[in-house]
Amino acid sequence: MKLVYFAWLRERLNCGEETVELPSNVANVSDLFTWLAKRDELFASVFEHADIIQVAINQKHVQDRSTSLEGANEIALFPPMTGG
Amino acid sequence: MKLVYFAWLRERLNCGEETVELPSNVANVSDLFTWLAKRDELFASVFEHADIIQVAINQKHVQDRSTSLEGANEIALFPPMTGG
Amino acid sequence: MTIEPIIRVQSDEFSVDEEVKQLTGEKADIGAVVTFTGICREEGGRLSALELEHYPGMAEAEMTVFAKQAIERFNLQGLLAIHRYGKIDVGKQIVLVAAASRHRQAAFDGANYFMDYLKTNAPFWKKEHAKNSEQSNWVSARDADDHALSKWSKLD
Amino acid sequence: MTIEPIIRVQSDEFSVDEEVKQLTGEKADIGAVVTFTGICREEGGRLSALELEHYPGMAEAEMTVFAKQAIERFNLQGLLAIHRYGKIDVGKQIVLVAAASRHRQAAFDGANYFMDYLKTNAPFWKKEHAKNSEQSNWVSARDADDHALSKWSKLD
Repeated sequence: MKLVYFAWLRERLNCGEETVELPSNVANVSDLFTWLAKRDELFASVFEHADIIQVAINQKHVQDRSTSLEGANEIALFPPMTGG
Repeated sequence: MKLVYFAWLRERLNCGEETVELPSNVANVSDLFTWLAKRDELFASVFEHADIIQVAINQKHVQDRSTSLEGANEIALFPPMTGG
Repeated sequence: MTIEPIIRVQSDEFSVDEEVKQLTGEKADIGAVVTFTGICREEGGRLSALELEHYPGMAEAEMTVFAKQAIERFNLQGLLAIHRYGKIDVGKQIVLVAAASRHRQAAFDGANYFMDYLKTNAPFWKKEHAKNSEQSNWVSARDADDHALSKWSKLD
Repeated sequence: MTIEPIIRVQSDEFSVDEEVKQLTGEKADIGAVVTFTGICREEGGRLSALELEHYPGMAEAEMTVFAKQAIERFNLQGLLAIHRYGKIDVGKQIVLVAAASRHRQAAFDGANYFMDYLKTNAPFWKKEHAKNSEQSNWVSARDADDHALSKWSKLD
């Protein structure tokens, strides 16, 4: 599973992308946030802002935190978009 | 007094501008229309459409037909505008 | 500082890039530029060209007065309008309106408002030239255009 | 005939004239082209540049999906959008949206709608670089932009 990070998440985590092996009990987006927040202090400090962090699975926006990760190859995590 | 005509008025009257001596009883825009309509058959046929013909006095739009012609040097007569 | 509009009535074609450069100049607090370009349509193959007649002097003066109002109303950083006259072939530009502002909505509104004005209140008249014939006829004013302008007064 | 949008994400600058030429091509039934250009503001002398980050692949794909919706919704004859990434100095162009249609209101609405979308839903992020210092910070999303997009759903 590829995780990609953008903007201040990328900078704070000092990581643009990484490959992770998710435990079998990480089934949906909400589980992923819980798992990430527990990885270490740095991840904990970033994912305490989970409520404003947005998610795309296979390059498609996902609003619902109960969305399953089944079939996900690439999950992106980023702050609210500020383009245009 | 200079009278100027635009668009189909200019073409129908075959006249872009002319200088006229208005009789003293032509005091406002409405009087002018009446006077023009009586000049000859051609003018009569054009000014029977008086209700859609628009007027500018000294290059300023005039909506009110009771507007006085005092101080008018140039009066323009034209159909509704279709620019843009 | 009062911002002066740039208004021109000309027979020549124009470049949007060049005009926008004129409009924005060295101003470093413009965040948005909206341009409207009106183009001669073939109307399903019916037309070869439009011919634009205008009232010289009055056209420029009226456009300038209205442009100043638009700058004030929408707090624009700049407003430019060019209206062409003479014969304009299908596919060629007729009119350009460009509005500059800090944030995007003002530029959209300023350009839209000025176009609604031009359609109904600037002394220009359009004549259509038919394709494959000598026929030509004056375009009538559209009620839709008067209606378009009246929508802005609801917001006053 | 389905009209395909033209979408690009690039670091290079662009010419509005060239892009509009691309958009209108040889189509002879376009009567209106509206362009929106977003420019890097100095914010009262506070900024030297913006830096734009994007999600490659997703940015283009999402913009294309939304552009197709806009074409359908406003019955556009064409829609083009270019979004730049990388460092963009004060006064330089960030984004271009150009909409073409038969009549003017559709082109205004199409460009406006697509801009509201870009501000809130396209995967781009802006970082401000301060003038006369090494400081930089990520721009927060504006509630005003979310609100701007929601106005369109009222019209559905």
